[in-house]
Parts: sequence; structure tokens; C-alpha cells
Amino acid sequence: MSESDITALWLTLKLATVTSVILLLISTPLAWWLANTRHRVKPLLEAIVSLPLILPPTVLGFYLLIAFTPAGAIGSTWQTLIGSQLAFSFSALVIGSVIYSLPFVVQPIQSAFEQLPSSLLEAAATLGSSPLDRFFSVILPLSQRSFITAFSLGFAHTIGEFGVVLMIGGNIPGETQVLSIALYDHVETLQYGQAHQLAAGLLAFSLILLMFLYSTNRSAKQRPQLRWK
Amino acid sequence: MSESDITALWLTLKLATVTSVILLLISTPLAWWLANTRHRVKPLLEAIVSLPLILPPTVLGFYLLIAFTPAGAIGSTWQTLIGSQLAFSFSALVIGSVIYSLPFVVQPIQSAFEQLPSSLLEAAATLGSSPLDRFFSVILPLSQRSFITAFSLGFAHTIGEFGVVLMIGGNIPGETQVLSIALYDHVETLQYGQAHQLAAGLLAFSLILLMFLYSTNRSAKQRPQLRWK
Amino acid sequence: LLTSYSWGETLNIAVASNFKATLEKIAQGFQQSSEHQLRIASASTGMLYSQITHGAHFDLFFAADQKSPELLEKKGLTLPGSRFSYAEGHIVLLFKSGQLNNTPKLEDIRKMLVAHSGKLAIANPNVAPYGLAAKQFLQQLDLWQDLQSQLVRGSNINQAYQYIASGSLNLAVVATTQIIIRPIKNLQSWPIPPAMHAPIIQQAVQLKNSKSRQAAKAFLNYLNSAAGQQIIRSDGYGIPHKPVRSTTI
Amino acid sequence: MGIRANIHLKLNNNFLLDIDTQLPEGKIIALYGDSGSGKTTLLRCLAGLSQADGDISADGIEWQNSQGFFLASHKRDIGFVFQDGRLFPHLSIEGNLRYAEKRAKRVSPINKQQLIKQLDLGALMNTPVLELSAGQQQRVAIARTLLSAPRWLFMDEPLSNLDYQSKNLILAFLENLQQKTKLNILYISHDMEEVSRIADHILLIEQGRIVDQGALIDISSRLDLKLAHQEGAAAVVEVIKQSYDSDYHITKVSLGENHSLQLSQALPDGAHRLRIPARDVSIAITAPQQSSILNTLPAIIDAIEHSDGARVLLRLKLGDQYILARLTHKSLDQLQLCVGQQVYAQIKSVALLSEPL
Amino acid sequence: MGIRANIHLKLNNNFLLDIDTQLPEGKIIALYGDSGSGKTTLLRCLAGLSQADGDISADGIEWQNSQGFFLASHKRDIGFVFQDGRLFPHLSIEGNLRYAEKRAKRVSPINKQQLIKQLDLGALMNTPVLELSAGQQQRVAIARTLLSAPRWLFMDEPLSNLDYQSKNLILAFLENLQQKTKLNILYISHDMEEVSRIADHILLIEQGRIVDQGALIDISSRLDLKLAHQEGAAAVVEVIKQSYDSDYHITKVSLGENHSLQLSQALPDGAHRLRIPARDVSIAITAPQQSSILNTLPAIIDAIEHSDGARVLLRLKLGDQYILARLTHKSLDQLQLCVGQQVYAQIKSVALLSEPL
Ligand SMILES: Nc1ncnc2c1ncn2[C@@H]1O[C@H](COP(=O)(O)OP(=O)(O)OP(=O)(O)O)[C@@H](O)[C@H]1O
Ligand SMILES: Nc1ncnc2c1ncn2[C@@H]1O[C@H](COP(=O)(O)OP(=O)(O)OP(=O)(O)O)[C@@H](O)[C@H]1O
Ligand SMILES: [Mg+2]
Ligand SMILES: [Mg+2]
Repeated sequence: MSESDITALWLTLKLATVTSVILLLISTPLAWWLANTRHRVKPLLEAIVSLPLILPPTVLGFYLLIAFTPAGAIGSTWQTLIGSQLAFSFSALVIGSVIYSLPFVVQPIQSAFEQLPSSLLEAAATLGSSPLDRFFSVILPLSQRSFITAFSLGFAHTIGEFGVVLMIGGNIPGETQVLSIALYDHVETLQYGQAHQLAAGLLAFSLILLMFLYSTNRSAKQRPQLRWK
Repeated sequence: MSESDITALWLTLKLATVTSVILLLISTPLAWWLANTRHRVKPLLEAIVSLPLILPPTVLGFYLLIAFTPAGAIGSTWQTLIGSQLAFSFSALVIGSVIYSLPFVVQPIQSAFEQLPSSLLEAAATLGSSPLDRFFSVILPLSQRSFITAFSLGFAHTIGEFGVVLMIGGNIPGETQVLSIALYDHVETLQYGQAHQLAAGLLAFSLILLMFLYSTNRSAKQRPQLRWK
Repeated sequence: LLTSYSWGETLNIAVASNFKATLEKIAQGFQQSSEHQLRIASASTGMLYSQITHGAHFDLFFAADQKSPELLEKKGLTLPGSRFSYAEGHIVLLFKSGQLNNTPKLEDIRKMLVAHSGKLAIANPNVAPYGLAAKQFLQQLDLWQDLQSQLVRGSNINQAYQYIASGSLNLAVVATTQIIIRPIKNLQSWPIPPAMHAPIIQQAVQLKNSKSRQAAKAFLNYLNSAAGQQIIRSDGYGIPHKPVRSTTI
Repeated sequence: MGIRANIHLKLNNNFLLDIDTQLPEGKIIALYGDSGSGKTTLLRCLAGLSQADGDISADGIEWQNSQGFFLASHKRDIGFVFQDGRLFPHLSIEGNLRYAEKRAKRVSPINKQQLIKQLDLGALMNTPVLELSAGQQQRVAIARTLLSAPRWLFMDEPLSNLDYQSKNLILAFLENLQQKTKLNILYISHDMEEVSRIADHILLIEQGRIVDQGALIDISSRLDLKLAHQEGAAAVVEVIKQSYDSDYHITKVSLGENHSLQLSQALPDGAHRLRIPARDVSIAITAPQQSSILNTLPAIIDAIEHSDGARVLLRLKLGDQYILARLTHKSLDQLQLCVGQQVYAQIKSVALLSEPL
Repeated sequence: MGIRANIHLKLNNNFLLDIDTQLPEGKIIALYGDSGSGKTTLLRCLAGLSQADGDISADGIEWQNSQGFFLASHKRDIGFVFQDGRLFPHLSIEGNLRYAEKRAKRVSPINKQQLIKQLDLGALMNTPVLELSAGQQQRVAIARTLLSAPRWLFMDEPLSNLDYQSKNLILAFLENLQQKTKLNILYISHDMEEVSRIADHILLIEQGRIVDQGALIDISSRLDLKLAHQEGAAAVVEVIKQSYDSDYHITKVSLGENHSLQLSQALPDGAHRLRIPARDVSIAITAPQQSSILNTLPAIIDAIEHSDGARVLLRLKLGDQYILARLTHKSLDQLQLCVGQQVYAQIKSVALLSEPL
């Protein structure tokens, strides 16, 4: 791996981690609301959460870029608050990745929340457990598996994503050139040997990481298994 | 919308539908196995299912293309069985899309299966219900919500995906030129006006479709709601 | 070290992916004799154009076409007079070796194309200048209509190359530079005469908000020097007839 | 031929199910034992829901054997009423019942409309399952299992959440059904009254083992078992109907040759089973007069055992059958009772309820 | 001051909960009613788990009012033992108990080790919840709720899946605890024996309404209520200990001025409550002799009511208290009993068990 590839690797890990953590923080309340509301607007919101998937990443990136320019809605607010340009910064990558991977994180968490037995939450409440306490002492441990799924999907998707990132980040080594772009670059510039190496390394690394994540997960419930014949 | 855009739209719908249906057919048994196995290999398999996410789509597409050539593993088998070339065909697009979207379909179904109360399956068995019967009469209706989620994610992701499709499809109008490629082309050639139109149409259409899907879904369980303050 | 640091500037260059490899070679030569730092970002021309129009900070933009630099100039985003043609693309026809002799004639090529039953990869003529050239070549041979159903279009010339490099097909129109940088075994190449298509002119501009003007000037000077021109030529590009002078300041 | 089972299953370090038994056919068999003694586990193994090692066969049909053959639950001719209701939440009550009907093992001997009426489900048919009270759920679960028409019916405390009246109705229905169809019922209950009312045969389970089993008539009067020493202890005897007094609704029945009893209940002709709670039997040395106690029978004291601090348990012989009587120590001494002595057993007739035999 | 509740909640077209009541403080209050009568729903509303319209206050503290104020469940000073166990599956038994301890509303008056011993949970502490038998789950759920030390304890059929012996132990523990701490307990049970053993006060619920409520002593002997006509009907009386015969373990107690009874049980000094099942009482015109029945009390027939075909229910006055007796019609006629008549009530002493008052 070349030196720039290593820089790209660190940047990628940073981006994927920051993005996944932010995704969890955003998705948890959103998923909770979606799981519990009976508001008519629910299907609309669910559909909107899935929408980023519909646009090809570069096209999504294009629209995000428009929004992120100092003239755009988000970009101008950002410039006022932070004082630096949003587009082509690491922050822009994070925001873009968060939007792009949102559905994969919201959905597993939402469905875990929906299948949560309310009977246990009631029991906890009668034992004097406050809503926040209930969240950490009952809801979270019971949805653990789905949080892990959500985190892994968000993480993996951020690593592999490149259309959005390339468009709004601009392939700046050390700042916005993540591994997927470096890999894309190698392929585009016909450096197939380097591309193969990088792809293999990326796959191996991700495989180990994902396996680790999935095996910290509780093993399949020790429930009696019905015989199938 | 131009005529070629309309052709692309139909092709896209066909691709997304075929892909999502195949994904459901593949993912259901796979998810069932993953949900019920206690085999040591489980975390590895779960990780492998997520792996397609890690590679940038065009890169994944490039490797798939190599596998799909008449000299490649999949391509040669295909040629022997079907008699025509796999690469640059609609079938190739379907296979590529299936691989790329697999994790988003397997995961929700698997987690629904994992949270299925085995007590109800036991009850069904003692009522004389065979495994297949149980699947359709108990498991499926109880996991309905997750199947809808899985289908929508798979569908949406296939619509928006374009890296893989572009690479292995070769952008042949009427056969492999889907909407996402057309949209990408508009952006690439700086035809922003057309791009905006197409994107808006695509989003509106998808929004309606997704909303329809989500609202056929049972509304939030009529469970007593705890007050939060 | 401090002195050299205060002296040198960092030059941000945006380059269309097909020229990136060549530009990197030039950059290497340049940096050996200069204190300036270079940062090269590559993407498709369309994407780079979008980024520039939305505030990306580049000093120089090497496009794969003529159109985008012109548009930028029209929008007043470039340094007046900085636009120039830095390279002319050439295309070749790649086909399975052994079909024709080493120096086939145009009729042989045409016959082969007529007889070909598989796919033919080109860059998308609607998107890529190299694709447009390929289309013009096929039109010249009056085969464009007949080959419609066999055409596979990459979104850029690199993708057309990937199609044939992957072994999925064995007939393609690619850029000459590609087979020089990365030859493919078992394939024969036939240079398509430049007369059979409109010239593929790749232009560059210096952007108006460029801060590293010293460095830009130095780099363009190097590019237009004999050494720079040599690198471009040896990578399979032509040098356009009348290169506009590097900078006007 | 009944069920023949020789199985063992180690669930954890503290609990091993170890059963070797032959259950009679066409009977209501009660499983009786403390909490955690393995009753549910035993039924689950018989039903094929838990996989024990060993052999099980029912009416000569192999359900599993130690060579690895295992008949899946849905192929066993069984029904299971679970301790928790386990209704399908995606179906209405009607849907739950129809689910069972569609998969019934044979033409059901039960009239569905009558069943719904008996279990008082009429008003609930279109209610979503999640809106039922605990007792309502239990009744639906019973109806559902009955409609699947199994030969072997396993019931795990099916009436634990029901009020006295519903319990009574359902027990009567089950007795009736069992009599008509010779259905095999395995019935778990903690309520000794329920058990001795409904069961023909009883299995006593302790710590995963069957400590004793037999006809309720024999087991119920055995002083060496825990059963007779429990608060609700009752002996069960067989009687034959003699006559009916329609003015008072009193039935006269004979118990052996020389003894007759009066019951506050109409009864069909033939043999019946009576449950006589030990606490309802008192002892007199001479035949008492002018008491509201209608039944005074000569009996011989067969055994006397201490029960707890103040109380003793007597086994009385009436002809060739036995009943139990619980007295205080003080009465025992005051009346100077001893084994072999001839006394009068006074049985409050109101307490007597017969079961079909 | 107890709970004051005036609430209504329409659950569906067939069921409306409509309650307006004042519950006494520091008592064990039984909720008694048929399956589906609304017992669980009432407790849920009081606990804040279901949101009824109206006002609830407990010991003067408002829990909710009709102006929209609503105190969330976790802020009410309550504990709830659910009809289903509701143990946390991600925690061990120990974990479940510690969960409650950590969130206890006050320093618990209960010694945890003793509680574990009483409920026989010692061997189970590290067992995963999913491996418990139904009865074991119920016991853990009770322990968990007790450890959260609430002022108001709601129990929804907490003992329905337990064997007789465990039931007894737990009831004794609860009685004791309630006596010591003046805890308020609302207790749902279908078992009349359980109810009349443990409750001070009783609420009769039918179709979402309280049809009657009052001290168990008053309600239990009222012939106009369904209660007295049920199979397990029993009257409850107050007695004062007089002496103890340590040879026979017999306690003599006085019931009013002129009546005394003998109990087969040791008792502390002071006032106690006795449960006298109607079926254990027989009637004699003259004082009987030489019977194992120790207790023969002069009584006056206060009322006679038909119970069913063959049987009648008598209300007997002993001093200023009442007991019930169930006889056959035949005995009634044979003895020519009528209201106002002086008779002898024979009560089998073995049946008498006292409760702390
Ligand atoms: N899945 C399981 N894994 C391990 N141990 C179990 C499992 N299920 C039950 N046990 C243990 O096996 C023993 C018997 O349980 P079982 O449920 O058969 O008791 P039971 O007689 O039905 O009791 P109850 O009357 O309380 O329902 C208990 O000690 C229990 O803890
Ligand atoms: N969530 C609900 N939605 C609608 N109706 C309900 C709901 N819960 C209970 N009901 C109805 O309210 C009535 C009272 O139910 P509840 O559970 O309070 O009865 P219960 O007295 O506890 O009965 P059981 O002794 O059988 O547990 C029943 O008719 C039941 O069908
Ligand atoms: Mg059990
Ligand atoms: Mg209830």
C-alpha cells in the first residue's frame, strides 16, 4: 500500500466511525418515534428516509453539493456558524454519508423497537424506572442485535460509498480522499495491480471487523428448536 | 422526459422488481438459516453477506464483470447452461444488483426471524401445522413488516444503484440502460435542466411507491402507550 | 526548511481521470526542480466542472474536453486568456490478434467490423469526446447504424477500456494513451487515422480565484517545456498545433 | 394401549427428567407435583417439543426411539393447551379457531357452535386476540385445541386463570367429551379439587421422576403418599345409583354391599365416582340422631396417622373401599379411637359431588 | 386515606370500566369477579398503565385528574405483579431482583436473603429467566416487586400457577409483611379460599362496575351476594384467644360472649379472624354427643335461602356475628328448620384456620 493509500485508510476509518456514531445518535430517536407514532404522516416519513437510496450517489452528491455551497441553504448557515466553507471539507463528507446511509440504520432499529414487548416496559415502569432509565436498562439490551446490524450496515455502506463522497468531498488527499475514491482512482488510472491489492486489503480488513462485530452479538437464542421433518 | 428516458424508466422498474423478488426468494431461506443456526461459521457468513457494501460500486462491478466474462467462473457456467453471453445482458444486471443489495434484504428478515416467538410456532406445530404451512400461516404474517422493509430497501437501492449496473450492463439502451445511468449522463454532460426534471420525477414516483408500501403495512401496534413524563 | 516553506506554494490541480497518469509523470519531473507542492485531484470532467462551479478551490483545471473550460470561461470563473489546448487525444481500435496481418488496411478493418458478431465497446458519445470520435469513425465507415445493437458504452473512455481489459469483449475503441500505459495481451491495435474524426482537443484553464499564481506559472512553464511535451507525446497524445501561451500575466 | 415412554432429558445441572412409564388408554390422567417438578417438561417431551433421549410410543405407534427416529410434533396425534395461551396475534378469535379446524386430525366430534357457547366465547369471536383478558385467552386456547380433534390431549394448567363457575362448566364439558369419545387427556393442575374431580388416573411427579401412579381411587386413600396429607385431600370411591328422590333432589347410591349414601344431586343410572374430602368426614362412636348430616355409615378404622401438630388422618374401611377422615388429636383421644375399631363415619352430603366413571 | 378513584374507560363496544370508589388504607383488598369483568383493567388504570378518564388520588397525593394531570407509572408509589411474569429475559434471576432493588422507592422493609429463602429461589439465582418453570417465574416476579418496596402493591393472580404448599408459604409471608408495614395490597384472585384467607376488604366486580365492597366479615355472610352461593363459600368471624392446650395443640377462642370454639392450631394472644366454610357446618336440633366434631355452638337461624336443586344456604347468628351453613333440602325438612329457630351448629374444628387480624 502506498503512503497515500494509508492516509486514505485512516481517513476512511475516521469517516466511517464518525458517520456510524452520528447515524446511531440520529436514528435512535427517529426510529423510536416512527415505531411508536400512529400519526398519519408516518408512511410519508418512512418513505422520505428511504429516498436517498433512489438517486444515484453522484446525482445525490450533486444536489448535496448545491446545498453545501456558500450560496446554498445548508452551506450558508454553516459558513455563518462555523466560519469555514462546508463543501469539500471532512464535515461535508460526514453529512453526506449520514444522509446516504440513514435508511440502513433507521430501519433495523425501528423494527427492533416495533417488536419490543411493551409488557416489559410496563414492568420496568412499575418498578420505578424512568423513561431514560428504561431506554438504557431494557430497550437497549433487548435491541442490541439490531443496533449491531444497524451499525455494521452504516459502517460498511460508508466505507464503500464513493459517488456522494467524491462529488461533495472532491478527492483531496489527506482531507477528503477516502479509500473508496483511492480505489476508484487506481482503477480509473489503469493501475489495476494496486487496485487489486487495495481491494483485497479492504475486504480482508472489513471482513475481520464485521466478523468481530457479529460475534460479540449474542448467539442465536437458546430456544427449543422444532424438528422440521 | 425523452423517449429514451421512458425506455430507461421501464427497464429500471423491471430491474428493481425482478431484483427485489429474487432477493426475497434468496434472502428468506438464508435469513432463516442465519437466525436459527448456532454454527460457529455464522458470524463469518453474516460478515460475507455485508461485504458487497465495502467495495465502491464501480469497483465491485469491475470484479463482477471479470467473473461474468465467458472465461470467468460464473460467465462460463452461464454460457454453458443458457447459451448466450452473460456480461452486458439484463440477467447480468439482475445478478449484480442482487449481490449488491443482498445485505439490506437479508438483515431485516433475519432480525424478524430472530425475534419471532418460538412459542407460537410450537403452538402451530401441535395443531398439526407442517413446517411449510407454519411458514406461510404464522411466520410470514408475523414478519410482514420486516418483509416490507426488506423489499423497499432492496427496491430503492436497485433503483439508485448505478455503479455496478453501469459496469456490468454497458449502458445499452433498451437492454441495460437504466434510469440512474441516464440521470448520471445528464449531470456529466452538464444538462442540469434535464437532470433536475428526471431526478424530480424519479423522486416523486419513488416517494409515492414507498408510501404506498409503507401504508399497506399494519399501523403501529395498538399497544398501550406508557406516558413519558 | 522554513525558508523553502515560505517560498513554495501548494498548487491544486483538477484533472480529468484519463490524463491523470500523464499529469502525475509531469508533476514528478516538475517537483524535482521546484519548491512548489502539488495536489492532484481527479474525477470525471463533468464532476470537476460541477465542483468548480460550486466553489471548489483549484488553481488549474485539465479537462478532457474543450466544452467545460469554455463554459467556465464564459461564466467568468477563469483567468482571462488562460485557456489553452494542452493535448490532443488519439484513438485506436483494439481487436483480437491473429485476425489480420500486422498492418491491416482500412478495408480489412471494415470487413472485420462487419463480420464481428460480439459486442463493441466505446465511450458514450453523448458524454465523452473520445466516444464522439469513435462514433465519427464508425460513421465514416458507414457502420454506425449496423453496429447499434452491438455497442456497449462506457461512461468515459476508461470504462470502455475496462470492458475490454476485463475480457468481457474483444473489440473496442480506446485511447491510444491507455494501451501505452497499460497494454493488453492477445490484442492487436490499429491506430485510427485522426482524419476520420474531429480532433479530440483537451483544454486547460487557470481559475480566477487561484492563489498560487507563482506555482501555476512555474508548472505551466514546465508543462510547455520540451521535457513536459515529451512526456505528453510519449504517453500517446498529440500536441495541438498552436498551443496558447501559458499565461498572460 | 396408551402411551409408553422411557425417556430422559438433562435440562441443567439441577434438573434431570427421568421417566419410565406406561400410561393407560382412554383416561383422564392427572399430572400432579410441585412447582418446578417437571410436569411441563414431561408433556413437552411427549409432544415432541423438547427432544428427550429414549423411546415413546402411543397406541402402538412409535413417536420416537433411541435409534434416532423422531416423529415431529405436527405428525403426532396430539393437542396441547399451553400454560400461557399462545394465541396467534395476527388472527381474530374466529381465525384462531378456524386455524385449528382446517388442520384437524379427524372429523371433530365436537359441535363448534356448542363449544363456543359452553366456553362463553360467542361475544368475543371478532375481538383481536391482544384485547382479551387472561381468562378469555385461556378459554379460546382450550377451544382451539379441542377443535383440532387430537387423540391425545395435553393440558398444562388450562384453568388456572378462570373463575369458579367457568372452571366448572369447562370441567363438565371435558368429562362429557372424554366419556363420549374415549379421548386421552393428560392434565396438569395444582388444584387437588380439580384433579380429583376430573382424573381417573394420577401421576405423582417429584424432581423429574414419577414417584407413584395409579387409579385415583387407589392413590387418593394411600396414607404413605403426600397427597393424602395435603389440605384438600379427598378419597375417591365408586358407587352405584339406587334411587332418586325427586322432592329433595337426593340420589341414593350404594357403596359396596352394606353401605348407602345420599347425594344432593341428580344422577343417571349406573356406576359413579364420588370424591369424599377428608375434612368433610367426622367420626361418632354411636349412630347420631337429629343432625343435618344425612350420611352416617358404619366403618372400621384401618389406619391412623399423624398429619401435623394438632391433626390426625384416619383411613376408614367401608366394605372393600376406603375413605379418609381428618380429625384433631383431641377428638381422637376423647373418643379413644384405635385401629380395628368399629365407628360411624358422618359425611356431609352437601359436599358430595359425583363424577362420571 | 387510601385510594380515591373516580374513573371510566371504554375499551371496546362491549366493555366499559366505570369505577367510583374509596379504598381503605393499610389493608389487603381483594378484587373478585368473573373472567373478563375488568379486574386487570382496573389495576392497570390505577397503576397508570392504561389511561382512564377521571381522578385518582392515593393517600392524598394526586395521581391523575380530569384536568389532564397524569402522573406517569414510574412516579406512582406502586408495585405490580402481573398475571404473566414479565421477567427481563436479558437478566438472570439475581439481575431481575437487583433491578428492582436499585430502583426501590424506599429502604426495603424486607430482608432479601429471607425473601429468597421464603420463596424458595435460592437454587435458581443464576438461572436464565427463560429456563424457569411457570411457577418459578411467578415467584421471582413476586420477589422482584416486593424488593422495589412500594406503598401500594397490586397483585394480579400472583399465585395462580403455584402448588398448594408454595401458595401457603407466600400467603403467610404477605400477611406478615402487610401486618408489619401496613402496606396496601390490592389482590386479584379467583380462588375464594385464597381471598378469604388473605383479604380484609373485598371488592366485587361485575362487567366493569363495583357491585359491592366492604369488610370481608360483612360481605362474606351476605346472602344477597353471589359470593355466599359459590361452592367454596365461607363466612369470616372475629374471635379472641382464650387458652391453649399444648397436649393436643388445640386453641380455645371466644366468639362473642357466650360462644367458644376449638382450633387445631397454636395462636398468639389477641384477636384473630376465622374462616368458616359453609360446607363444614352442619346442624343438629339437640346437642350431639360422642362425635369427632369438637365445636358445637348454639345458634339462631337468621335466614334460609335456596342455593340450587338439592341444597339450601342458612345464615346462623352466633351472638352478634354470622356464619353460613349449607345443607340439603332433605335435611332442612327432616329437621323441620325455620327462621328464628334455636339449633346447634356443628363445626369441624379441623377446618378452622385463623388469619391474623
Ligand atoms: N429450557 C430450559 N432449560 C433449562 N432448564 C429448564 C428449562 N425449562 C425448564 N427448566 C427447568 O426444569 C425444571 C422443570 O420445569 P417444568 O417447567 O417442567 O416444571 P413444572 O413442573 O411444569 O413447574 P410449574 O408447575 O411451576 O409450571 C425446572 O427446575 C426448570 O427450571
Ligand atoms: N387492550 C384492550 N382493548 C380492548 N378491550 C380490552 C383490552 N384489554 C381488555 N379488554 C376487554 O376488557 C374486558 C376486561 O378485561 P380484564 O383483563 O380487565 O378482565 P379480568 O377481570 O382481568 O379477567 P381475567 O380474570 O380473565 O383476567 C374484557 O372483556 C376484555 O376483552
Ligand atoms: Mg409448568
Ligand atoms: Mg385479568
